[in-house]
Amino acid sequence: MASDLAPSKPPWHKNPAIRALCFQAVLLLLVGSFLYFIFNNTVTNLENRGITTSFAFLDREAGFGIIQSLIDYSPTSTYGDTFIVGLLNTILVSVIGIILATILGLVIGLARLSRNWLIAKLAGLYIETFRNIPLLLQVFFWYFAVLQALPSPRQTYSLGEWFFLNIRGIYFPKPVPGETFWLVGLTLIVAIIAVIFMARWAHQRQEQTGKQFHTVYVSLGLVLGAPLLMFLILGAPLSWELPALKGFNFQGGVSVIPELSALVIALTIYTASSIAEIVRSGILSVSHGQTEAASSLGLKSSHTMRLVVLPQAMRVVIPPLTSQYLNLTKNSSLAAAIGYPDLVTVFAGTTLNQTGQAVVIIGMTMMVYLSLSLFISLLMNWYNHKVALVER
Amino acid sequence: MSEMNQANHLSDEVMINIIGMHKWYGAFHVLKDINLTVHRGERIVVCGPSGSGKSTMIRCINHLEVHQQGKIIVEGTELNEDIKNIEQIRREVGMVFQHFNLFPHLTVLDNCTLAPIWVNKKPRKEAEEIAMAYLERVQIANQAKKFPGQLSGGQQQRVAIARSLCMSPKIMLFDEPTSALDPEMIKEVLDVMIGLAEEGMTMVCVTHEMGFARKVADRVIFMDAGQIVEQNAPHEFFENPMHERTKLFLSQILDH
Amino acid sequence: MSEMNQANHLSDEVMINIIGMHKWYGAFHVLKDINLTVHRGERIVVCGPSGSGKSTMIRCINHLEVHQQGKIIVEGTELNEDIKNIEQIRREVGMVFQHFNLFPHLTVLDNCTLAPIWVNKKPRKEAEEIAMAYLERVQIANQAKKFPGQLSGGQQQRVAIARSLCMSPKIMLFDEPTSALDPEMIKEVLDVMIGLAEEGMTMVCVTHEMGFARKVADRVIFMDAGQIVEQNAPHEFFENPMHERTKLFLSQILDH
Amino acid sequence: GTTFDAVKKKGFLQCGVSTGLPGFSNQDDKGNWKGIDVDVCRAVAAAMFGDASKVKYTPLNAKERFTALQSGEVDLLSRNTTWTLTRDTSLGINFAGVNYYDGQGFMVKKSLGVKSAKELDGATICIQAGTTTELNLADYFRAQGMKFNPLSLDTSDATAKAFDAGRCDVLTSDQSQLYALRIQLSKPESAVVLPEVISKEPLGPAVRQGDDEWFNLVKWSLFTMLEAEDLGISSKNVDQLKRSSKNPSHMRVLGVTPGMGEKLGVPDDFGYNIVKQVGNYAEIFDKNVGEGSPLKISRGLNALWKDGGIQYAPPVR
Amino acid sequence: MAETFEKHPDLPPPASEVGVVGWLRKNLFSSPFNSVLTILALYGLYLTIPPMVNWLFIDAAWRGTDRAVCDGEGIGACWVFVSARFNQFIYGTYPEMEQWRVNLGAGIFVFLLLLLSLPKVPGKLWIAALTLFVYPFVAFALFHGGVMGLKEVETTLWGGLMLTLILSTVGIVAALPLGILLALGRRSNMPITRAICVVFIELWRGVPLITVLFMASVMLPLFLPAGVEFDKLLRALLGIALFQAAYVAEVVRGGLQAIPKGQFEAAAALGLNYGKTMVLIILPQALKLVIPGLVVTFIELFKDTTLVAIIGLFDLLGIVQSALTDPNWLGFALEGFIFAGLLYWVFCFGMSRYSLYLEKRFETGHKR
Ligand SMILES: Nc1ncnc2c1ncn2[C@@H]1O[C@H](COP(=O)(O)OP(=O)(O)OP(=O)(O)O)[C@@H](O)[C@H]1O
Ligand SMILES: Nc1ncnc2c1ncn2[C@@H]1O[C@H](COP(=O)(O)OP(=O)(O)OP(=O)(O)O)[C@@H](O)[C@H]1O
Ligand SMILES: [Mg+2]
Ligand SMILES: [Mg+2]
Repeated sequence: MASDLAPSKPPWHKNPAIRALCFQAVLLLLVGSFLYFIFNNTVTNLENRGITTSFAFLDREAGFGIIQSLIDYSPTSTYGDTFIVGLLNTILVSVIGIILATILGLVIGLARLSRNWLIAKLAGLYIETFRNIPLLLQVFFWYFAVLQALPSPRQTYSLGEWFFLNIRGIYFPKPVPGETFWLVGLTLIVAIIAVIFMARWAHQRQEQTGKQFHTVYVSLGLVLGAPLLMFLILGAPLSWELPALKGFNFQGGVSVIPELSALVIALTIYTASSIAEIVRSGILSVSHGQTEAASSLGLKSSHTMRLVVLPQAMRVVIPPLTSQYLNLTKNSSLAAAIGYPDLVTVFAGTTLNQTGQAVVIIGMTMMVYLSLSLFISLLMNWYNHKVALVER
Repeated sequence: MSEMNQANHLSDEVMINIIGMHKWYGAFHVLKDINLTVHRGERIVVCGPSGSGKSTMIRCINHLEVHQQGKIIVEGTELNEDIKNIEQIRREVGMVFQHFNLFPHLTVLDNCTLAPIWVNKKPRKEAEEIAMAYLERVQIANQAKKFPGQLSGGQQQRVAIARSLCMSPKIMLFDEPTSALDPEMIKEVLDVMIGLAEEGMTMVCVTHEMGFARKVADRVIFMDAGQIVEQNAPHEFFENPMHERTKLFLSQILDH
Repeated sequence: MSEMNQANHLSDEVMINIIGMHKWYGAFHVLKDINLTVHRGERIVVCGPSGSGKSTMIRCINHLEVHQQGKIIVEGTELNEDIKNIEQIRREVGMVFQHFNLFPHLTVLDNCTLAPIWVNKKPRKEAEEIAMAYLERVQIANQAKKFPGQLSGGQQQRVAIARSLCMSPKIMLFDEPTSALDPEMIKEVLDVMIGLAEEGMTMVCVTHEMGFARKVADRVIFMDAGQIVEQNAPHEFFENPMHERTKLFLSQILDH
Repeated sequence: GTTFDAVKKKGFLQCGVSTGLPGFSNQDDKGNWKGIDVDVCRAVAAAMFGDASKVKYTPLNAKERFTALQSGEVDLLSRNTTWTLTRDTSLGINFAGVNYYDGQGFMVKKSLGVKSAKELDGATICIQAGTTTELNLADYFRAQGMKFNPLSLDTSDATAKAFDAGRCDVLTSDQSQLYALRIQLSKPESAVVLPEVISKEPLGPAVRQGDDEWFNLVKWSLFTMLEAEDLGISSKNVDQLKRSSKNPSHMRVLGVTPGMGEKLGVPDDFGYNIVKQVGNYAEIFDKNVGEGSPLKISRGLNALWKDGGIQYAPPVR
Repeated sequence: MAETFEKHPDLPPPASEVGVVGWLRKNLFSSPFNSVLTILALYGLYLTIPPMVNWLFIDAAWRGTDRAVCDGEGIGACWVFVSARFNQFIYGTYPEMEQWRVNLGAGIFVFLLLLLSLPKVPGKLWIAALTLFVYPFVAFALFHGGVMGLKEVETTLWGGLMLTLILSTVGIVAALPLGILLALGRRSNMPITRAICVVFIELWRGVPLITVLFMASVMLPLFLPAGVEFDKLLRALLGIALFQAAYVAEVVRGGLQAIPKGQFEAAAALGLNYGKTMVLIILPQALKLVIPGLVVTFIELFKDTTLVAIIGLFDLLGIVQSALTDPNWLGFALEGFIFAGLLYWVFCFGMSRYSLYLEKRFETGHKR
């Protein structure tokens, strides 16, 4: 094609492409210089005030105690350890909260759709109540309610010599494995592998002969039964460390502090109210015609649910559900209000205060939440892409 | 009532027997004293004005709607609250809906094999072979790997028919199978239905396609206000309607 | 090719001149070497099978689509990336879309006065007077205070035409202005367009209304696969199509 | 210096105080700030502007306080803050003196029957997060070879509430605070303060580093109150002494002899203004935490050097 | 041959279908499982409701001025505590003599909102502009004083419900313009602009509000040149507004995406440039679409403002909490929390109903 037939180029200052480029350059410059301005101020301010900012403090001894830690922690541990402790505690509440909120939300959501008028109304009441009250208030409320309701360690509620419940927490016996206990663990692993193979075999058998197999029951039996058998054969090589009142508190065993309980209760109840709505709209989004078509083919209602309704509802449910999980994780930072030692309380609170390293510590804390949410949104996009309906 | 236009294919075996059946939606009496007997191989077309209860009646036959009085006996089994009976009957009765109701998350083939695998416990391979045979039958085998969303309306309805056929039903119910389709596609679907009729399938079909009724129906049933007003062989029905209501209806239908 | 059926209203002045224009969508070569000259007062109808690039071509004329090679000169101004040129040309060229694209949040009158006020900087009062005049012209002045959503499709399309006319364009482009309309409404709109044609407006119109083409077009252009296959005066075009492709197309179009 | 000039220019002093610690800084029901820490702020304002009311208060919790001072949000931090080497050096702040000598102690419920801190092995202890108390506690238990469960809460009244509810066995804090918190309990009599004092807690006002002029003013405002007590000047007799006292020390403190104020960059009668409007150290102690208050804390270490305490001001001359 | 046809009368349905019995059977006892559920639920209600009603209303102490009326056996909730503190819960420590200013400001705001929400009022655009751009300054002058002979009331004295409302309304109003800009930026086809907006939005949406508030309250001054400083409330507001802007941006983006391409094309064909197209054509439509979504984010913000209690601002929750430390009124936390919860609930529930109503109203919109 002759080059003189190319569309003529306007002078550069009239060319929208170049204008856009200029605009963006200016924008970038503005944002950049704004960031530089902040950076510069921070540096001068820190310098003027004699604060040195570095990560060196992470190796120094922390010198304070933390009430709950999933790793070995004592006041001689480092500030770096306080970060790990806080992070793990955050993950702990989030994971427990997510599991419980999902279960409760599912139950409430299904109850909301129940054909039983009373149950549906009660579920509606639950949702409208807890969704419209600030979470922080609920955290306070539950903490307060939990503290009010529980007796002192000396008047503890107890279930035999095994379980105790009082204002210091819930106490369980802690299993102490004996020498041969590893064999039980091994059996469990073998059983799980066996179940995996069995499931495959059952699937193939169904493909080939159409016979269905009660995989669920058999697997349960295998996973629970085989290790139990092994356990008994070995002569029960497991002892329990029972919690017992020694001095002021119960010692030994596993304990759950009331701060954790209150936070989990509040997060669960609050988030479940949103999850219930998500579940409900997900199920309603599958048209009635789908269920009718399935039942007119003779599918049992459990099969209809599993093969037809759920796969379609999931598509609608998963994205908002994921963002609820994300919200729950972010909301767990309200722990600071009741002294549960999560990342914000321990690291962005006490450690920040003891060291004065505000910039580094707040930066690290924000990065943690940010990476979490980015990770989850990536996951979500991937899932959305995977399940998108194919249309013309 | 005993004159049928192509009565040779009929057997004496009663497939569906509805006796004195009533149904209410809340306080609204939607079906009143329905009595109907369908023999093996019989092809019945149900017509009538909108809201007259046609859909409700045929949906009662596979218990998608619950009736409150009277009996419905399908293949000798009475429909009652026994869930096993109902599942049993639903396996024998195929149903095709106006809006197809295909499962959008499954391919055409999976739509067809779902019930044979999970209800009839067929091995997948066998189920797929059968499904392909029926898809062939409705001339859509080449689309087996596509998703319903990628097909035209007529193609979707044909898949829906194939899906029902895969359960080897003894009776097929159609609820206005062509009324959501564009004109060119109606023919595709009607052709498949005519084919089925010729093979001797017992069919109950709600439709306003009078051409179809004339051509294949053994009996045409006219409903109004929840009652069966008139039933007769097609030529009788179209040429000598007995009731005023029927005449009025036919004049509207045949006019355009 | 030079015989025009009602050539008396034509002037020599060239309004649109497209020279060797090519366009790609990504790697897809959608328009290939388009050459077209439109004189003042000329009425051109563009037809062709779906996907042949008709819409794309006329959308290039007011730069809703960007072409990659060749030149488009409208009223002596070349379309290039200069945003001022383009705004200039868009003021002179009115466009009517298949789906009307009225602004649903503005009344009919506001739809018509928007551009005169904000682009041509007319005082509101003057703009409203002009708008009312054009609404009168398309016989819809009594609906001026309504919102587009309250009008029928045909009325909406007439408002869309009035809206374009309010900018006193020298050229009007129509992209299948009647194909989203119900049959009764098509006539309303075609009548308005015929009226415009009679007043000597330069028009380029993509349409399959062959009656309209026969009646008002000076020239019919047939496109296929991104190329102009044939152009001719209507009677020549319909009676003596030159190319096989044109014949095939006409046989399909005129059949129904 | 920059802070000094800035304060002078805006005409009031921004003072960081505790969000609520009876006797040290708390709001009364009219919303006025009261307390021994508050009076330090007022003394500085009196010295600088001749008007003790030219102060604006920023309530800070323990976690925010240093950042607030560092960032310039407050000009003066007078919030029962312990003077330690680390804080003095690495946080970019300077302590300007000690307005209260304190020490960390323990409070327990009487019903536990505990007599000494040495019996607290395994106890759950309520503590305010981000304080030196938190560090001392860990040190003390380590030194004693005992274990403890620390429940760190955000504010001191949260710790009091948790202690009251029985969430913890022990409440630890500076002794002065223990008394203050005790009166917040639903049954104050049910708790006792144990005899052990496990740390030195010199509490004092702090300023940002880098403005010596400002540092001096705060330091000497505090000293002036001590010196006034030492010299027997109080708000009651200050007018009379100013008029008639021939004691050269009195005359220097009250600005009758000129020159002292000038060295600090404030009017010469700054000492007069402080004593007149705020009082001498004995007065503010008594009014806020001593016998004149519900806390009824004895002077103890906070008595003047002459009376067996360790409060001692360098001479104003 | 057809059988004789007679028209049947409508019969009443069997008793099991209608009436109380029918209703009960259908809604409460339709299957054994449902019956068990119903009975369990009724039993649960029986266990909880009567004691709750007793505690809340019947045995509660309603009248009196000090806690004496609340002490003693068998006395339920102590509402006297709430009524004694009521003024503080609403206005914080705002001087009592000056509270009329707050009432006046709130009154004007409610009046403006009424004008905006009533369908028949003309000149909505102007009222909206007034509310968004003029009213905030008037309100600030009124609340803060120091002008026109009004006594100055520092922001540190503001508190209670008043502060909660200020934080949330200012939060959303300030976030709106920024959110719109961000949304436009994210939809722009300039890659750098888009990237900057995406980063901004995702950054703010990824972190908990509490860390944002913490940053605003203690770290912001560190970012500014020495000597530049501003009010703590203002800093909290800045944090909230930026945080909220990210959420608003996402809602608005949804609205922009819903505008058909034809609208852009029609505007371009008429010769409107980008700015005019946006202001005259696209934004009016998009914003109308997202009003329900905005109300929802507003509710979220309204609930989230409670977090300022953690950074030492005495909003409704903060002031209730601080009242709980009053030695004279120890032990009435439950009443305090219930009262605060009820207030929040009324606001949030009211707004969520309103947003549902809006959604319904716009569904029909201008369509026929
Ligand atoms: N779930 C329901 N609840 C209450 N009334 C219903 C319900 N379903 C249908 N109806 C009513 O029952 C009557 C019969 O409905 P049906 O769908 O059987 O009519 P139809 O003859 O199939 O009409 P159409 O030709 O329009 O499909 C109608 O008046 C309808 O409004
Ligand atoms: N934005 C786009 N990106 C990529 N391809 C496009 C785009 N728009 C149109 N096309 C393709 O360009 C070709 C020409 O499209 P165009 O809309 O111009 O056809 P047309 O002749 O107007 O057809 P119709 O009669 O269906 O309107 C078609 O194959 C179409 O799929
Ligand atoms: Mg029907
Ligand atoms: Mg087109």
